[in-house]
Formats: sequence, structure tokens, C-alpha cells
Amino acid sequence: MINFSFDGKTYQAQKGDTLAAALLRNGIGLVGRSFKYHRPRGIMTAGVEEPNALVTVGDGGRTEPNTRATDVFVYEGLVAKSQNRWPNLSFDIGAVFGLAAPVLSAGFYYKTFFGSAKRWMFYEYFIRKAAGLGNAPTKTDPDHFSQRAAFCDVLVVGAGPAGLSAALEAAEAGKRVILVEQDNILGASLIRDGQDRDGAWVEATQARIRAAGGRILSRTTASGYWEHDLVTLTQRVAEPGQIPMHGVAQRLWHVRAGQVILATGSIERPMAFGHNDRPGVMLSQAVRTYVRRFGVVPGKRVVIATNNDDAYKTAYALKAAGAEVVAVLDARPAPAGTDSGLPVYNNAVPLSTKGARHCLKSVTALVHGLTESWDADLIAVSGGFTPVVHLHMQAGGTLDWNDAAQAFVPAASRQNVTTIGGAANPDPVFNVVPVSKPKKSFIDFQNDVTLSDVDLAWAEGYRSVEHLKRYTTLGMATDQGKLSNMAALGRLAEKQGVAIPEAGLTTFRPPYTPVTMGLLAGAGAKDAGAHVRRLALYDVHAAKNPIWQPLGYWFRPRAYPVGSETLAQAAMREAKAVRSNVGMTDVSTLAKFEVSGPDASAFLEIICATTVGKLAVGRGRYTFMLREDGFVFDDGTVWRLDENRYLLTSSTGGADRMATHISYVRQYLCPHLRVSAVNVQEHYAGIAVAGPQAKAALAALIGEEPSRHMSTVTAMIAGVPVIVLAASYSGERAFEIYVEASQAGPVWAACEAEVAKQGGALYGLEAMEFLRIEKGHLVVGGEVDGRMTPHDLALDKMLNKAGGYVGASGLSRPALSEAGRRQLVGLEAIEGDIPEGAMLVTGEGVSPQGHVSAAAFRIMDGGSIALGQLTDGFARHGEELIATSPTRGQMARVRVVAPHFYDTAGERYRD
Amino acid sequence: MSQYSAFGLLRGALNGQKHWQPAWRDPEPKSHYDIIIIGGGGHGLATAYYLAKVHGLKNIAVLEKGWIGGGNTGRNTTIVRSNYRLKPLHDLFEFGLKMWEHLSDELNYNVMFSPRGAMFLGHSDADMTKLAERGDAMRCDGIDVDLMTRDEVQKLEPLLDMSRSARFPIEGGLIQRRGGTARHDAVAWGYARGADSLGVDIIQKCEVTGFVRDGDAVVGVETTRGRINAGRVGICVAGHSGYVAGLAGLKLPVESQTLQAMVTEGVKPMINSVIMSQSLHCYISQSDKGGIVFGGDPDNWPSYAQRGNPMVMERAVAQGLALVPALSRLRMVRTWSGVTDMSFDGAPIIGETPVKNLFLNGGWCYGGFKATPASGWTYAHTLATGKPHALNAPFALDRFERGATIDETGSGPMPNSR
Amino acid sequence: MMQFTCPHCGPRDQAEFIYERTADAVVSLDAAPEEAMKSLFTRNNPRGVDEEIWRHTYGCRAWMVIARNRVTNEISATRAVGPEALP
Amino acid sequence: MTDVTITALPAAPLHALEIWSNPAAVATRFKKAGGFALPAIGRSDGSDALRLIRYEPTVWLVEGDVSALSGILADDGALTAIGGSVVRVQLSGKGWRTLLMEGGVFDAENPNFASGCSAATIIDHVNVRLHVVDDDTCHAYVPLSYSEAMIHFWTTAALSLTR
Repeated sequence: MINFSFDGKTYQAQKGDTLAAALLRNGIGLVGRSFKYHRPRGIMTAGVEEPNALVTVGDGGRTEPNTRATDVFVYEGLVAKSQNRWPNLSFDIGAVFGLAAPVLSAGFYYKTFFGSAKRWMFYEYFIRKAAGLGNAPTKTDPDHFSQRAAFCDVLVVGAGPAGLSAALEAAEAGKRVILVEQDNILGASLIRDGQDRDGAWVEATQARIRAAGGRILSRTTASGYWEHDLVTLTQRVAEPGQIPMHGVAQRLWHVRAGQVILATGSIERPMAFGHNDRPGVMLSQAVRTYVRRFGVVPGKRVVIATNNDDAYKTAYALKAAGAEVVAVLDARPAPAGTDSGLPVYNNAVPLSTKGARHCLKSVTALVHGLTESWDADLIAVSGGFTPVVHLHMQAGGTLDWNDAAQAFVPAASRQNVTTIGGAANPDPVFNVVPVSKPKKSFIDFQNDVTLSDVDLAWAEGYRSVEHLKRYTTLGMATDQGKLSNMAALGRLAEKQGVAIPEAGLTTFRPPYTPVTMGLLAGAGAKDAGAHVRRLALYDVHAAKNPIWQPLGYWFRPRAYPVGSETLAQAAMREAKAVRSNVGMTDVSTLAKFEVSGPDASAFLEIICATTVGKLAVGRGRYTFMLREDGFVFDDGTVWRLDENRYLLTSSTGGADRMATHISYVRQYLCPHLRVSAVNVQEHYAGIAVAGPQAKAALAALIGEEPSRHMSTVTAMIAGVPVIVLAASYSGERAFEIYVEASQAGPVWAACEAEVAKQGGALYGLEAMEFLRIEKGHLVVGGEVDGRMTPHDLALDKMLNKAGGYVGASGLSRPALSEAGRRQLVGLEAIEGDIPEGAMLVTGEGVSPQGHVSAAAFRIMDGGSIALGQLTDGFARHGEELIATSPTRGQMARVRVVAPHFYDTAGERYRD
Repeated sequence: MSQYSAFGLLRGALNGQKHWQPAWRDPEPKSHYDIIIIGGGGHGLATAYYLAKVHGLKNIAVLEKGWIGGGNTGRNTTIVRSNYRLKPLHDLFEFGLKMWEHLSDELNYNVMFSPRGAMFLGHSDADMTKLAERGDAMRCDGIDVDLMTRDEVQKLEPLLDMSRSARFPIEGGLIQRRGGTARHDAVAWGYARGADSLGVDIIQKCEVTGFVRDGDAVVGVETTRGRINAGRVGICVAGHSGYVAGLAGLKLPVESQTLQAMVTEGVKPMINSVIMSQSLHCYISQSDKGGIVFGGDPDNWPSYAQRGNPMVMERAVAQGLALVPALSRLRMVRTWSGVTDMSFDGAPIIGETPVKNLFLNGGWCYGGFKATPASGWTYAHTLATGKPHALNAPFALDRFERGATIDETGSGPMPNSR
Repeated sequence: MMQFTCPHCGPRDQAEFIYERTADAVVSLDAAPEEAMKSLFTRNNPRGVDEEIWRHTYGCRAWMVIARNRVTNEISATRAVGPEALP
Repeated sequence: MTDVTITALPAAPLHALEIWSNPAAVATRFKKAGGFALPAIGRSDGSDALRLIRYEPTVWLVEGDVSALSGILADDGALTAIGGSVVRVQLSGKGWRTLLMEGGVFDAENPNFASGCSAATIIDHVNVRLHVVDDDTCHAYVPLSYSEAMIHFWTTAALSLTR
């Protein structure tokens, strides 16, 4: 025996029970409340189509609301609670909505609650509280969800007799086979119908499939059929709420199949009659499943209502289990074959039921036009069979109408999918037109949609099946319309006076059954699927406990506070060290490309908008790149390492974009060029050493006279080969040292020791930002925002006069050189500190003419300065403006100046 | 048109709600209309409504190939906001937002506009500066929006992961309190009912298959229900603009891509606002029925398939769960996809085309729903007068060849790099 | 999630590929400005087959042109582009 | 439960060998000098002293001593050092194939993906290059900046490997 609890009370289940079977075993009929009217509901099915018996399973971070009691297998300690009721399941205040049902007709909310938006929000507050079903957990999910790929020649979905046979045949033909079954045991209808009494055939078939190398996944649902025969499977490794054995609660499989065989069977349909929703109304095959598979007899006096032969099997099963079958209401006009020994009534359809909250008491039917009633505690209903064509339709397949079965069956598909078994050949049925009260004849049980709601939607003009669904909410519940769609289509067809196939059909989209969000996220739930990129020198920095700053997926030191320094204090101290002495920083994340070959110059003059080929060997220069539409999208430096070998650097944030751009130009536009452009962003770690003492520090490190500004040499530091680029972003004499990442540690240590010896400091991104703003250097993502031309950024003089670079055409468009463009300016505060991101305005209530792209303070002298974009800014130097940030309540009076605040002559670069 | 009211519903309780009229007629197409709008989505229906209501035009038809509201109007995440950085965008969307606030009364149809707040989260100081910049740009143009501290964000959405060690820690937010969500279907139905009552013919199952030309001018359309003549024709079929404009020989700066969204099973209220992010591309809200509505990036490749994609969906969910871990055990119950017109600067295209009498309203990327009233209002002006409205003038089709693009993200002409 | 047949690697999952642009949107370096802008800013965008440029970014990094039906996702042809390569 | 061990190998010199012209002639020169042919895409060849693994149409990943290769390439190609970019991770034990299916999209379970085969793919959002050493060993070349995350991912996934 297994112990579980429901609404706080402990019960016992048998091994192999679903929660639904266990509840029925314990005589529990009332399991849940419906969505809209809070009507008492019981267990209607034995499968994933269950609309009523929704419970919350598990606790803490494993709480799973809205779990179908028919789709969770009981384990020791399972905790289940009913939902959408208050104060308790038996007495639910929400049931008053049922009394108001005549007012709360389909789409009633579109016709009322007028007034201001605030007024609607007042009503909405209560509507939202009443809506929803279970409560979401508030704690973090402790479990993992795995995602795994698989490939096979044949994927078989459904392990009933058809699926098992198909999988066996394929596996024994030497194919890679995956067989999936949503149940926890194989056999499907064989178990329900008792055809494989001791399970021998299923057992043997399974063993043979495995022996032939086939993979069998039970408790696994094929939930989505995507492009090119990709099927996603959701596997319950642990049951809802259960603590998993290996930490993994569920696994999502992405299966690429050569061929997919759907043996998905069909779902039994309910019938529409009055009060067809109360506990004690069950589907016939479900009743049979409970009797045969679980040994639970859900009723003592049973009425059976059917329009087909299959339900007779249920009657026999019930009889055999000791229940009394008081009536078989068969809608078909003539008796079905031989004497069944059952009280069969032909031309008989159920009209209504009576009962209490927890149970059914009687059934009324129309028999040959006359009303008759039976006392009964269970009605087993079979309204026909709806083939499970969901995956076929998801695959882009079309459907045919099978008139004998009154069902849609799979037809053609553009993917490699076939449907076999009951899903392809449903049993014939007799078409029954509902005759009972439409207001209490439910077709979407969970959302409380009745036949009269369909009628109302029709009358109001919501006549396409999609309008109908959306207006009435039919099919929008957690059972996704598995039981309701056909009933609605039938009613719609009846209204239109056409056959069902002409009335339309809604498209099935994934998922077939609801899929846990954590499973979709997989390992990505922890980091949004965006791993942090770790610096080669991460350990070195981490030991200094810096303030980190995200930059793309990287984290870089923003500042290295000493003692109780704040970020601003630390950054200013670091910046001052650079201005007055020497500082060093990690610049490893810059994009870097090594470009070699006889055509390297030509290639780079396509990528870069500046000249490159005129560079002498050993020299470098600033460069920038345009998009094809003519706007600047990145900048950096280019270095001629050798006659036919260059190093190109560009921004960190644009690194991936630049790599793609370079590859596109190289591979697609210029396949003929003799050039190799290799991304070496991560190959080289980079260390910048900057400041008046940088040259001395470098001389000590490399043991020779450092190269002059914008020159490059190779050297050795700490016995490791390095490339030294004499480049400056800070405005001081500076060097970038590039070293193979795996050997960066000793080089950093040597530099750090030397910088310390000079009395210098490490500096982070914040100080670097101060330095470059003061110097008037651009940053991609700041001043270079993708909307600026070279002219807007005062870079036009550097453009390659010969053209030929990417973006030259785009740049010639008229609006790129019209007056009124935003242009790069410097700003200095007259009063107040300039807020970064602030708007530049001429006065209050005037639309902004620009904004502050970056703000800082003069490092040695103090004073708030900034870079910005301003309409026609080049011509407005000297003008006074307001930099205002209403969202932060900050404001400064500023003067427009040239965007260079420091060493405009570039004397600091000279030795 | 029977007036909708609570009283009407009570009256209906006595008669089985049998007194309601069809919300719109099902007319046969006439041989000539002064203005034909191609596309019975929210934008097209709104345009027709305002043509009749504001410009007093009587002879208008909306031609819909399927059923009204069946395109992107019924396939979005229902978010309404105006918090854009660039002026032409926030001015247009703000004009619309103000209309949303009274739309239910205007239409006598509850579109359930719920200004619960549209909040962008910032995950770093740099994010917060960018959000402030956007907010400042809006505030200077008279649109209210507020920066939020971490504590304010946490108070509004207690289920957000506020830990400092989170992959994308939350530093604050930018909230437009007047933003929120609306009931998407109701917008189409409300405008349809309103337009119909003003005499507009809404013709469903009527697909335009070609244009009737007289010289360089369009004088009508060929449809699956025959030829219909028109004084002016307005295309309003975002997602399929390229295709329909192609029938007139035009090639647009538009690529059609799939955008998918999803919803979980309903749960009791847990998300109070619309949550978006400056660094992550996912947006999360909770519907009135309790489902958590989730959206992410478009597919980033061209498609008319109107089919989702597990890769993109899984990425969006991962991002959402990183923000709100409590969503982990909810179940995604339904997905849907729309075909979006991805324009080449991320902004819509509204106005004249090189073909006389033919106008275009499209290129809405994945942000068209919130613009429905503004789009309809300004497009109606353009169709009625033949001239741009002040608010849609910046969105002219020729801006691409001129170089006057409105590139909110600064990412250039390739929609997939946006 | 589609599956492409990379001319170099064979059938691979779409997750390894990134879409760049359509083949008609290629701006050749020697195109006249007007022609270049036409390529950049107008699309056939057919509701049917179009030629698309994809890169096997997370695989062999090669570029290719894939003829794909935008409605059915059926792929009718794939062609390698780039410098001459050994088999 | 698990049958796979994850080990980061020490840094080693790695180069990208790219041929931009006359590939057939280079191939001939290479075979003559090196004693084995330039491997086809998806394959590797050579020895521990010099191994070429091909992931790209015109680029080979070279492990080992490249000093002789510049002469062979002449003006038809170039070598570029990339060893710093990569962390080599050894996955050893029978379970490596199953492990590679976790978070992956490539058919590493295919028996044809055997010793001497190579493939580049994406695993858990990271671009990873695989090289099958033998039935029980596969080497993964992981970008340096993601190597920490990748090793963590594999270590966690290995704990939960079931059939």
C-alpha cells in the first residue's frame, strides 16, 4: 500500500494507481471545481484529456498546480490538494457564480464594465482573483530539467498494439527506433480491453524491440511536431511533486526522425445532455480502464449511454466486476447484433442527470421519444471517438472526414509521417444530435461552455470556428479542447445547416499536452541561456575582489576599491593614477582579427572605411567601419605586423557582429581574395599600460626602448612572447600588450609588479570611461549608436577617398548629409553635474535637440564634462543648453564645446 | 446596433440572452466603394471606423481574406505602451495610448484595456542609464514614465528574482504606469461592430488577388468574390504587406518573419504588471483568465509558415524563468504564431506608395497591436485626405532610400540583427 | 527547428546556423549607389520559395545559399559559396 | 551511474591553417612532405606530433609542431596561432556519446561518428568542436571564455545520465 493525501487527509493507494484511480478507490467522487461557475466536478476520464479532476500536487518549489489526477501516478507521500475553491471543496463560495449563470453568458464581459480604464481595473481585480485555477509555487524549483537530442530512423508514438508492432518491425529490420508512450506501462488498449491478459505479448514485444537496439521511453509524451520531422518529447522522470532520484525531474527530448509513425489512438467523446458534468458522469472507456486495469469499480448501479459498439465492452466489464448495469442507452435505432444479456434500449439518448455535490443519483433519457428514468450512481458515456490527429496536424498534415466514424482522420502530410491503428481507423458511430437543455449541456467542461453559449455566439455573428472559440473560450482550458472541439463543431454545423467538415476546423498547435515551463527552459533557467564569458585572467582579478561590470556576456572589473572606497572614489583614484603616473587594465575582451595574405590590405580596405594599405610595417592607426547603410557601427585600430599580416581590433560589444561581418565579406563577397581572416579575440589576452610612466614601465618590462605612439613591436615579458601595440584610449602614452591567453598570468604579474614599482595602480572600466570621455574618444554603443554617420562623428576626414569600402553607397543617401542631423559635441557644466543619458533642451517644454551620451569629471581639475549628440552641434559651440533628466530629477546648465577636454594637441603621446 | 450594458445582460438573464443582434452584418460586396481597406485586422477595422466616424465617409469596405481579427490582432501578447526612445515613435504610440484609455466607451465594447503598468527591467548601471535616457526623452515630450528603484520593482513584482547573484540581477526599472494589456480579439470585434453600425461593409472570406489599374493609378481590386472598384485602396495587412504590395508590383523594405508567443495554464494572480527587460528579450504578463502570457524574439529568419519553433520558444522561456523562477512548474498550454512585417529600421511604414491611389500601412514588426487606435486614426486621415497625418509623416515609405530611417535600436537594415 | 543539409557537413540542425539575408539582398561592392540601396532596402519576400543566405556559424562556419519555401519550409536546393575548397 | 569523466587538458599549441588558393597543389605538396593527406571535412589525420583536424572547408585545426608547414603553404595560405582561444576537454568513458546529446543537436550517438571523426556543433549555447579519439574518448575544443560554464554543464549532466 502507498500512502498519499488529498486535501489534508491520508489515504491508501495500490501500486500502479493513478491519483484518479486511488481517489475512486477511496470513494472520492468530488475532486475539483470548474473554472467559471465553480460547479462540482469529479473524474471523467482515465487519460490526459481529463478536463475536471485538476489538483495541485507536491509542495514547496515542486508544487504543480492544475495536475490532472488521471496523469499522475501515486507515490509514497504524494500530497494533492483540490483547487479553485474556498473555503473548501465541498462548500465553495465561488459556486454563487453558477447562480448568476444566466447573466454571465458567453462573452458577457465585452458588454459591460464600461467607464474609465481605472474602473475596469476595479472590476478586473475581482475577476482575476476568481479566475485562474491553482496557485503557482512561490519558492524556487529545486530540481533540474534536462534537454537531450536524439536521432532515429523511425519514431513510433504510442505503444498500443499498433505502435508496438510497428516499432518491433522497424527495429528488427535494423533501423534505429524510438518508441514513446505517455503511460507508465505499454499496451494501451490491450490493458483496458484485457486482450493481453497476463501482459505476455507486450512484455515479449518490448524485450524484442530492446534486443534489436530500440529505445523505449515510457511516461513520455510526444508533445510537439515541428519542422523537418523534429518531434519534441516530454519525459516524466519523476512524477509531479516527487523528489527525483538523480536530480532530474523531467527530460525534454528533441528527436530528429527519418520517419514518424503515429499510433496515438483516439479519445472518447462525451455526449451533450443536461447536467452532464457532475461527478458520476464518466467516459465509457475510462470506466473500463478503472475496472480492468486498476480493479476499481466506480459505480454500483450504472447507466451506459452510447452510439457505438465499444461501450458494450464496458458493460460486460462492469458486470463481471459485480456492478449492476441498469440500462444501456443505445442511440442507434436497431439492436446491435446478438442478445447481449444487457438491458439495452435502442433509440435512446440521455436527457439529464440528477445528483448531489459528490455523486450522481439518477439518469433521465429519451427512449423512442418517451422519457424514462433510472436510479444510478454512474453513467458511462461513449459519444464516439476522436482520433488523436494533433501531431499529424502539427506536422502540417491535412485531414479527411470519415463519415461512418463522424471524425476527422489524417490525410496527406508534407512531412514523413504516417498514422496507423485507431487514430487512422476509428470505430463507426451513430451521429447523435443533442436534444436536451442547451444551458446545462456542457461541452467544454473546465471552462463551463454550454451548447447555449455556442448558440449565443452564433446569433451574435461569431460564426467562424475561431471566432466561436475566442468568444466563448471553448477549447482554451488546460485540456486544450480534446473533449470539446468536436461537440462545438457539430453544433456549429447544425446552426449553419452544413456537414461538419464544411463548418471548419481549428488548427492544432503544440503542445499536445501542457508542458512544464522549467522543462522548456532546461539548464537555461539558471542563467537565461546566456553563460557568463569568463576572462582568461579571471582568477587574478577575482583575488582583488573588484566591482564587476557586465559587458555583453563578459564580466570585467569596473574598479578595484581599496579599503572603504566607493566606486566613484576608486575610479577617480585609478584615473588619476593614469593621468599622473601609470595604470594598467585588462583589455582582453576587445575583438581581434589576424588578417594575412597577399590581399590583406585590399580586404581591410573593404572592411574599414579608412585607408589601411599605406601603413608602414610596424605601424598602426585608428579606423572605423560602416554598415552597408552608411552608418558607423564599430571602430578600432589596425596594425601592420608584417608586409602581409595585420591585426585588427574593434569593440568588445560588437565582437560577434564584426566576426560575422568579416566572414560574410570574406566568404560571400570576396571569395577570390588571397586572405585569411582569423578571429583571435580569445587567443590573445590584452593588458593596457597607460600613463606618463608607462613608457618607463614598459622599457623595464621588455628590456628595450618601447616603440613610439602607433607603432608595434614583438618582445618578451617574463619569458613569454608578446605583441606590444603603442596605442592609447586614455589619452596618455600607452601600450597594449597582447599575449597568448594561456600564458597571460606571468605577463600580468610582471606588469603589475612593474606598475606597482612605479607607484601606479590597476584601473577598471569606470576609470577607463572617465579617461576616454575627457579625451573625447568614442565608444560603440554610446556615441556610436548605429544612427551616426562618419560626418556626424567628425570622422569624415579619415574616410578613404578612393571609396570601395562597405557603406560607401549608403553614405551617399541624401538624408545622411542634410542639415538638422545630430552631431557629436562636448559639453561642460556651467552649473550642476551633467547626468548621463540626459536630454539636451533649450528650455522647459521644448522637445529635446540631443542627449548626453557619456558624462564624467575632469580627472585632475574637477568639473563636470560630457559627450553628447546635438542637432547641428558642430555649429553650436559656445551655446548654452540645459541637460535635463526628469526621471531622476537632475539637471545641469551646460555649454556646447568641442568634444576634446584633454591634450587636444596630442602632446602626451610624444616622447 | 443594440447598446451593450449591464442592464442588457440582466434583461438577457430573463430571456436567455436572446435579444442580442449580430455584432456586424455579413454584406455582399458592392461594385464600388470610395475607399477599400484590404485587411480586416484591428488596424484595418479601426481605419474604417475612423474614416466613417471622423471623416464622415459612407461608402467604405474592409476586405478580409479569412475572418476578422484572425491575423496578428489575434496572435500577439496584447501589450499596450508608448515607451519608445525616439520621438516619432513615442509620439505616435502615445497618441494611441491616450485613445486606449477611452476605447471601451468609444466603441461600447469592453476591450478590457488594463493599465497595470508596463515595466522594463534594468540589469546593470548601464541598463539603468539607457532606461533613464529613454524615460527622459519621453518626459521631455510630455509622456509620463518613471524610473523605479530595486525596492519599488520588488514591491510591484514580489516573484522576481531579486538576488544579487542572479545572472541578470535587477537594478531597477522604467515603468509606464498607463501601459498594460488589452483583450486583443475585443479590439477587432469592437471596431468591427462600431464601423458596421456606421455603414462600413465588412466583407469576410474575400481575398484580394490583384489590383485593377488605370494607367499608373489603382482603381479597384480583384477579389475571390469578384472585381470591386475603388477610389482609394489602403493596404493594411501587416505580415503580408510584401505579398499584397507585390500584387501591385511594389517591392517593400519588409521581410516577413514569424513571431510566436505562448500562454501557461491559468493560475491565481501572480504577475501584476507587464514585465519586460532591457537586456533580455522576453515579456511576461498574466491574462485575466490567469494564464501567464509569454513572448520573445521573432524567429529571425523569413517565414510565412505561422508555425512556432522550439529553439526560440525555449530561449524565451529560459529568459523568463531567470527573471521569475516561480514560473518553473507552470505548464505551457498553448502557443501561437503570427507573421510579422519586419521593416528595415524597426518602425512602421504608413503613407503613400509610388502607385497612385494606393496606400500602405504595414511594417509594424512585432509592435503593431498597441498602435491600433493611432494607426487607424492617422491612416484614416491619410486615406481620406491623400496626405500624411503629422504623426505618420515620418513613417513614409521613401525614408529608406532617403536615409531618414527611424532606427530605435540603431542596429541597421537587417531585421534579424535587431 | 529545421534541418539543413550543409554542403560540407551534411544534415545538421538549424540551431547551428544563422540566417544572414536573402540572396537578392546582396550588395555587391561595385554596385552603383542606387542599385546598392535597392538591393539593401527592397525584398521580393515571396510567399513561396526564395533563396536565402545562411551561415553554418556553429559548424563549419561556411556560407551557403538555401532555396526554401517560406510557407512549407521545404528546402529545394542548397549551394555552397566561398573560396575554392578541397573535398 | 555515470560512465564519463570530464578532464580539462593542458594548453597546447594550436593553429588555424587556411588555404586561399591552389588547394589541390597545396594538398599534393603537403602529402609529399607530411606523409599523409590533408584530411577531408569531418575527419582528422596525423600523429601526436602533428595532427590536422578539419572543421571548415578551407581551414584545418593543427595540433603540434607547425614549423614545416609555412614552406608547404608558400603563398597559397597562412598559419595563425589560436591555441589561446581554446580549452581542450577530454570526455572519457563509454558515456561520452550520451553526454554529448545533453543540450546538443548533433548525432554523437551515431556509430559512424567514430575514431578520427570531427564535428563542430553547438552544445548548451556554446560552439564546441568535437574530435573522436577512440571508442572511449572524445576531445572537445571549447572556447576559453565558455570553458568554465561548459565543464560545469557536463559535470552536472553526467551525474544524471541514465539510458
